[in-house]
Amino acid sequence: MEPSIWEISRPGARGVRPVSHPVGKTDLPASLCRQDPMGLPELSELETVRHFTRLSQLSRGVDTHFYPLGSCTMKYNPKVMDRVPGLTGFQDLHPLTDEEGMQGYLEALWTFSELLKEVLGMDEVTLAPAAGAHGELTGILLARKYFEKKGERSRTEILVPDSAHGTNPASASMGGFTVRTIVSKSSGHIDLEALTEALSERTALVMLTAPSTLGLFEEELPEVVRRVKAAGALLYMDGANMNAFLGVLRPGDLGFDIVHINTHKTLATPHGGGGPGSGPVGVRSHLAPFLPNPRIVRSGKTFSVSDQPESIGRIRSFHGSSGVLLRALAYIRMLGQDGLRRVSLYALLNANYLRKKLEGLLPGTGEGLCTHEFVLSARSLEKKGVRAVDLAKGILDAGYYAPTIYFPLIVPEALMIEPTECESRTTLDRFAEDLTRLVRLAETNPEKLLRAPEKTPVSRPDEVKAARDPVLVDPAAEKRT
Amino acid sequence: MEPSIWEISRPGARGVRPVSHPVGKTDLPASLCRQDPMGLPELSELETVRHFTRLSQLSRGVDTHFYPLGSCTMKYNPKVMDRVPGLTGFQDLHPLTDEEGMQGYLEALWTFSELLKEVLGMDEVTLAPAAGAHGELTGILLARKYFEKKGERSRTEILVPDSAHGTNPASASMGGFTVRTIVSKSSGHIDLEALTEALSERTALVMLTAPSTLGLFEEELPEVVRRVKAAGALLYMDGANMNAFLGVLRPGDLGFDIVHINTHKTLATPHGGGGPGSGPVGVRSHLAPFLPNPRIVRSGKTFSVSDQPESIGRIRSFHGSSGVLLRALAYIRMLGQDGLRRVSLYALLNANYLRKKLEGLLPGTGEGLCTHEFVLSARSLEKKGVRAVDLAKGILDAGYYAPTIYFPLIVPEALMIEPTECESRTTLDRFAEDLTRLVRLAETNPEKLLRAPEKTPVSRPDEVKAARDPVLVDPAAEKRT
Amino acid sequence: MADFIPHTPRETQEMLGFLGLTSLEELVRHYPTDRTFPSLPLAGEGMTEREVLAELRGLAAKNAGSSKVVVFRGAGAYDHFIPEAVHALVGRGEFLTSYTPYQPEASQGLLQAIFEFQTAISRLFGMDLSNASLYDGATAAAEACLVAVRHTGRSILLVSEGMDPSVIEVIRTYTEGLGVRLRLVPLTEGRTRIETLREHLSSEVAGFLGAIPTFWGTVEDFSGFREALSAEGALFLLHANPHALALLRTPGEWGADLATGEGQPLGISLSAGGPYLGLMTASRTFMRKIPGRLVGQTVDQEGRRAYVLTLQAREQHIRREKANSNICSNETLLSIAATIYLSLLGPRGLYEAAAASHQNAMTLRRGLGEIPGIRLLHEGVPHFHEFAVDLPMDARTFSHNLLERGYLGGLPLSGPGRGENRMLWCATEIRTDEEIRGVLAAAKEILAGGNRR
Amino acid sequence: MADFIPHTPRETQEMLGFLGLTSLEELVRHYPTDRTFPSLPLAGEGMTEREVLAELRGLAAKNAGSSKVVVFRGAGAYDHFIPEAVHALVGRGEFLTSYTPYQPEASQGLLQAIFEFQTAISRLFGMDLSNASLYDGATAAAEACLVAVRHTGRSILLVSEGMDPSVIEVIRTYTEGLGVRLRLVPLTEGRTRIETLREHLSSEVAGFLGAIPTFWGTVEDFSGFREALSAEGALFLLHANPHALALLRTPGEWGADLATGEGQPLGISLSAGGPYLGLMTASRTFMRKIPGRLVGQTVDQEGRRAYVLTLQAREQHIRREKANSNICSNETLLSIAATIYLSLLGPRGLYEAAAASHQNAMTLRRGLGEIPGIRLLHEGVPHFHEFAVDLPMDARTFSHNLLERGYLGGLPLSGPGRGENRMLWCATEIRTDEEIRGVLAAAKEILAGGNRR
Repeated sequence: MEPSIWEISRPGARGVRPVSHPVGKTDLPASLCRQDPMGLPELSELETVRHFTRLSQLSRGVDTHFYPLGSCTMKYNPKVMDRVPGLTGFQDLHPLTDEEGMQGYLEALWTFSELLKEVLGMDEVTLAPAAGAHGELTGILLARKYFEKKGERSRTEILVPDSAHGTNPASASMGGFTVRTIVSKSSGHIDLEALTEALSERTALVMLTAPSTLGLFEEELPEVVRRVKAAGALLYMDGANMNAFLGVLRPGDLGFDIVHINTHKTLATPHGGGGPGSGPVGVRSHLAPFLPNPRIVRSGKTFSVSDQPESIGRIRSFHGSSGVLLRALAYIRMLGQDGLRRVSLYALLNANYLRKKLEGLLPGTGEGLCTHEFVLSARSLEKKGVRAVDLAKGILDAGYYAPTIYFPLIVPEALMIEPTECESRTTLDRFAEDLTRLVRLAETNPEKLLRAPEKTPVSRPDEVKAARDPVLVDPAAEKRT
Repeated sequence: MEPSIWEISRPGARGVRPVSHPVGKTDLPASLCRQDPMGLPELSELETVRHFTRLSQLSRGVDTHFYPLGSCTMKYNPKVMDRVPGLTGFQDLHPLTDEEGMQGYLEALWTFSELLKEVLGMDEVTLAPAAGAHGELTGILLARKYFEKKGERSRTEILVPDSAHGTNPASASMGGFTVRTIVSKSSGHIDLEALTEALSERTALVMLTAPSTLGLFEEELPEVVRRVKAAGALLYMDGANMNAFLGVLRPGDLGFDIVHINTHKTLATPHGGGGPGSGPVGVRSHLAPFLPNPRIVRSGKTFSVSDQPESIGRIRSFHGSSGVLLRALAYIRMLGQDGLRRVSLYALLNANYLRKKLEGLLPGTGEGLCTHEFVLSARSLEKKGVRAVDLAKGILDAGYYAPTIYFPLIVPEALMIEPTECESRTTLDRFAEDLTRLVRLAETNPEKLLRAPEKTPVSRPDEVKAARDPVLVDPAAEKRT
Repeated sequence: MADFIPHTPRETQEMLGFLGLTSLEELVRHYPTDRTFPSLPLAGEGMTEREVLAELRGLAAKNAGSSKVVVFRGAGAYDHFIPEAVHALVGRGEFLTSYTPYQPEASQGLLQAIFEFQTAISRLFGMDLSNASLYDGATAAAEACLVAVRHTGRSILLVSEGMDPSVIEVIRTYTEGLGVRLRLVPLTEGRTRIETLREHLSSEVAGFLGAIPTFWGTVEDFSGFREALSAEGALFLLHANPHALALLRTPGEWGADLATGEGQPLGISLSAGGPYLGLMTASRTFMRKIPGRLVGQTVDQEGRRAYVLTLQAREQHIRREKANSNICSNETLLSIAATIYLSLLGPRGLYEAAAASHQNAMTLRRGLGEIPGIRLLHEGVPHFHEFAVDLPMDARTFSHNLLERGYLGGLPLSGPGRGENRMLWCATEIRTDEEIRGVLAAAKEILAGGNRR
Repeated sequence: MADFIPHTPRETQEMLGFLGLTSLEELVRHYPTDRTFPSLPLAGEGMTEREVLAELRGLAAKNAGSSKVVVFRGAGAYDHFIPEAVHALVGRGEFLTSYTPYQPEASQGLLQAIFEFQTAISRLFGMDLSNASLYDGATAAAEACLVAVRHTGRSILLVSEGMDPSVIEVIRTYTEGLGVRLRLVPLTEGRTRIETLREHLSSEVAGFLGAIPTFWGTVEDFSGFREALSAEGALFLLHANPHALALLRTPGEWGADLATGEGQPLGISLSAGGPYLGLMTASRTFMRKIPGRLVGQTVDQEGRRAYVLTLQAREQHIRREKANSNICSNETLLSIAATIYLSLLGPRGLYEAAAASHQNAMTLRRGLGEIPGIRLLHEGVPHFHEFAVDLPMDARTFSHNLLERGYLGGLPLSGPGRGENRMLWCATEIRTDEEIRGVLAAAKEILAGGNRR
């Protein structure tokens, strides 16, 4: 293992110098000045570079391993996209530059939202949200504002299927709504009866993930839409699974009022170990006046930034995560209409191919074709004492990242597998062979799986200890106070 | 192990497309066209990225490990320097651009040679040589031309000490000279008597490495210089070891006529797994007319490129390896005069410190202080069946790159250790402990060392098989013809 | 001309055949719509990577970035020096293309880097702990306010008028639907008087949020705030510029319960406003109440040190509507960038950068104060690296004229209580004496001259 | 303000103390000179990285690089498309900061990458094997000539007049001291007649070196050359543009003994002329005679596949003055770049790039041929992507006028046999129809107009 950076730290050592001249004491009064030591590590530039280079090598990414993490769409992040945010004029642009000094940037973002409007079939788009969940919160605040303006303040409930991402109910709750959970049918599809029963004049919003987290597109979606609208509620689409329909269908055409997408999933921007993401939101025109401030507006050939009076307000300090959004713009431009369609069609091809390859191995959900991902249940292995997590650890040893496990919650011992369009058949074939071997191993030599992973830098960490006696700050840094 | 790229190749697969439009057949006559398949691998961009990312992880560099490879000066390559060759206006500049379109580039290179002249104490500098050995060849051709012009064509011999880098005699030979080897004294210093005896009216050049490859500065250098000059010969300094005197002394002040340096050693440009390097050559004024073409010349504020009539001619297609040279310029600029001096002083401090830490462990060469590197002999371990190579493999397992072994040739079972100024005392202390432990291991459990390395992706490759039945081309590629 | 799909035509056919299909389109036949394959305003086949880079390079070149103009503007985004090693290291594919480390064994490096981020930030803020990042400073402040509301069960939030207005706006957006009432606590001469705070306090107050430094660059004296708030059972929240904390008394030293900040000054590019980095630190009391990821140190089966995501019971994927927040993706890559930045600069480097920023700003302030017609605000109050002035002309016009001369001057402010002529200036450590002299000369020229368009 | 030295003052003192010294300067007291610590024309403390980047950015901005001007110039350096993934991958620290893989166990990735380079290049050239790179195309050609001289023990080298003149110059520099006589074999209408070759052949001839394509862009027909040379015991050497080999008959197909080339077109930036990449391939006969590193595949102690530097008995560090060459550092990083480039493009991409280059060049050539006063050379002879014309005015002046209009036009040629008005044009796959129309319009305007300064 790599020592912590405080363990490498040598008091008095220096790395990069930020200024070329000696800096003396300031004239600030001592009572307002820091007295505690800063507690930062002290290293040479080489020591820092070596440390973080080694840390990077201790992590798997799409660039090193097949990464079938369901629901996260771990597709290839084209290297050319990494160049975009670093371009001079983007990277070094102050967000509060006078409008005349940021016309190129505003044009780029405006162009991207115009494209997204078309791709989503929506009337307006905001690029402000910093992640998918942030987009959800934005959508929910839009719904609140909409009903407020409409004088329907009694709409205080949001309906969320039990198969939804945890962010959906959490966002609804943050938006001040009461969450009602709709239990899914055993097929994983939405229970139309349960939905109808739950819908009322208190319903503000119904949040659907389409296709669902089970890798299924609601067959009865048109009917769902009809009933939600009939109840006077708005319909929200969690577009996290947009890789299943990019260029193929448009949420707006299906009747959704609000949709968010995740550029770090569908539009190939890097996941960065857990962010930065970005979660643009598209809305139909009745919700457009409420979009977050500031808005980018075009007038002739000039672009400007302005606040709209009916807006829900700011949801972050500045316009948006341009370092992410510009990458996504580049992606759409490179793909073109045909390329966008191919993304989804091949994502579906890969998922269905892999699913069929694994047929009979572990029970899955749904009949017929799946979308861009699918869910298997490892429950049958429990009799051998093997759980989904054990299978996941075996998959690590086989030379992959692991699928998502224990999600969706409605499938016991779930393994959620999403190969994305970027993986070759060779990789899928090999993965299917390895997973088959591991399931057999669970039956013949479960002990081996319970010991897995054995080929990683560490074996299974003691998570109970971590939660019971949390160490959230490096003890080596504490010592240096 | 990572499969070969031909093993991953899938016929018909495509990565990046170079043009956006379909490209048809050309109108070139079939008799002039390629008939053989190209035999290149066929992969997606992701497959290529994953393959080479993994290959990179299977290699150690300064960025990941202490790399005490003697004679190679594996110092830290500051990340800022990597930005320089990629700057727009340098990276995309055609080498045959009209002079008016490359003034900034010419100014940068001219500035760098002016600085190098001062640092070397020489009258002129050429930046053309692509590596140290190329610089040597250049220097030797300069000497040839010099004596030709002087009418001393009978000077056909070059004297080279037996402690020299192999490139010295090889370069002399490539330049059409006869090489005479000067045997060193047992102390490793040059044998003044042997030198004097070898000097004659046939001697064109005496090539010295200063400090020598044993990490020693010739005590009698002034006398060596006097005798070489008295014999009418020129004196060449192999500046590979310039990290021992950067900013501290100047070869020109010592009386050398020609000197080459290695920017990838002394001036911190990356070694790149074996290049690109660069080997600028400095000369005194009597040799200046013969420097390689083209030359960069300043006239007022304008820079131009021109050929000189007495030049030895071109030694490469274009001016020089600007991608390397501009990095080195940045390095000198960042260090300043004091920083340059510190480089050598700390390189010496580190080498002497580590040498003293290891005192008594294995016999070394020389008395008193060493320069920036030192040589140990593992001969004493032979009785246990352990050789220098075995110790080197043990060092790999201990988490380092290995020192240079079996060089210089005059030290049996040599281990040549060069820590550079960039490593911390902590690293040196740990390395000394590990080496001490390994030498003890050689005495107590030599078998363990003979099995080393055990922690690397492969164990010792069968080098005899490799040389006896050479496989220089991937058999998987042959199959695809 | 790129889709990053690896399949050969033959593989596609064979895979379709394996599925009993003959075309890719059949894969979406079951989609519940007949409006598939909409026509989009995009070329059928897209651009090559070269073409798209050329287009974006063209757009980028139209902007007045800091390589083109000298930046004297801050107001939440700061033009600091960023070592090249930061970019080189965070750009490594393993960091860039991984996701939230759900499988700790395959993500130890990432987890350790986040753990080091938590450590560095908590130490810098002088607080017990830090989470693994939020979206940006403003959302971090808003989330901290939500913690205070939840923790106290109270509904009034006091926010200093010295808080960046965009942060206040975000807090308002985040809290409006929750029945939270926001009350601004006014400044007197750029600082909050403790008497003013006391006047606003009541048993309904969840907490008070102050700024280090204020939007106006002034440095407040929070002596007695902790005690006054505790006496009423309210939380003490501070929102700090992490760069400033190299110089200024920390949230921990002031006795804050929670402290947030915008991490952009710590090695993150200006990037027109994002992605930035939300910092949240807390005293140990709030360990299980704060939102966002937390990485903890533990041991593996062999007793070796190991890192994991921990205390996940707070999070949305476990607690759903009862979670502390909805946050999932955060800003991990930027948190690694900040950690690398802090490691490269170290305590001395960060001090030098902060102190030089302060000194440059004070030099600029003195210079502006000497220009006839310009009036300095908050005289006699200590500032960090920003300060406000009143101009004798419209601030936007003044800014426009500066931009034409190659300077992104102070931020023109307008709106209630600000007038039309107010301007908020900033100088960081990378501004040179020559640049300061330059912008002062330009300012004089504009005020003297005829080009006030 | 940077020296990349990690020592703290205390560590320095302790280390000096351990050595029994009191100052760093004592470490060089034994140096054989009293002229230590010379004064240099440099500031004592240097620049920060920000300052040095700013200085170099300023110099870079003064140049007319291909992002500023449209390049129609080749003559040994070609403006091809380079996928960004090439830069991203070769820039990884493990590749960048390693050295020649003397310890194979710790350098398997590097060794495998070089082995794959050898494979790709030998296949592209249609030859049995390739070495692991030389400095550039010209030095590679010179080294091949030395192999021929050593192998045959003869002293006359025939070099086609169609060879790039800078390559001829380098061969001359390399061989002059060795008593080798260089004879140029003239072209007839842009091609070497086999009769002309025969006239130059004798039993003293070590070999003939031809070009694919010639400096003039013409594609030669080498039918019968192999036989004619073999009959005299001379070697057949070819120097090829590797990009052209996607279209053109290969050295292997022509029966060459050794073939060299400049690897720059394979994903290496123009970079004002270097570092570039010397390619050398050979038939198996010459395996132990060629210079440079060779990586071989073998097995480790457990029988796993492994790679090593092999056949080192040819090299300077073993054979010293009897080595095949003095080469030590070569161009490994660039050879990896070329391998990545070839992997990313694959056979179809490389074909498309080469064919589109050819087609663009022919479009340009037709267009120039239609401009009154411009005369095309080598009519009726096949060209790759370069061609020569005679202008009705001084070529340098013409070029200057094009540059002012944003075009780096053809290379002005002068010197014996070339006149002052000759120009060598090139177009690569990245030139668009619009750019070609643009340069043609500019050319017409210049020839028509008054600005012939």
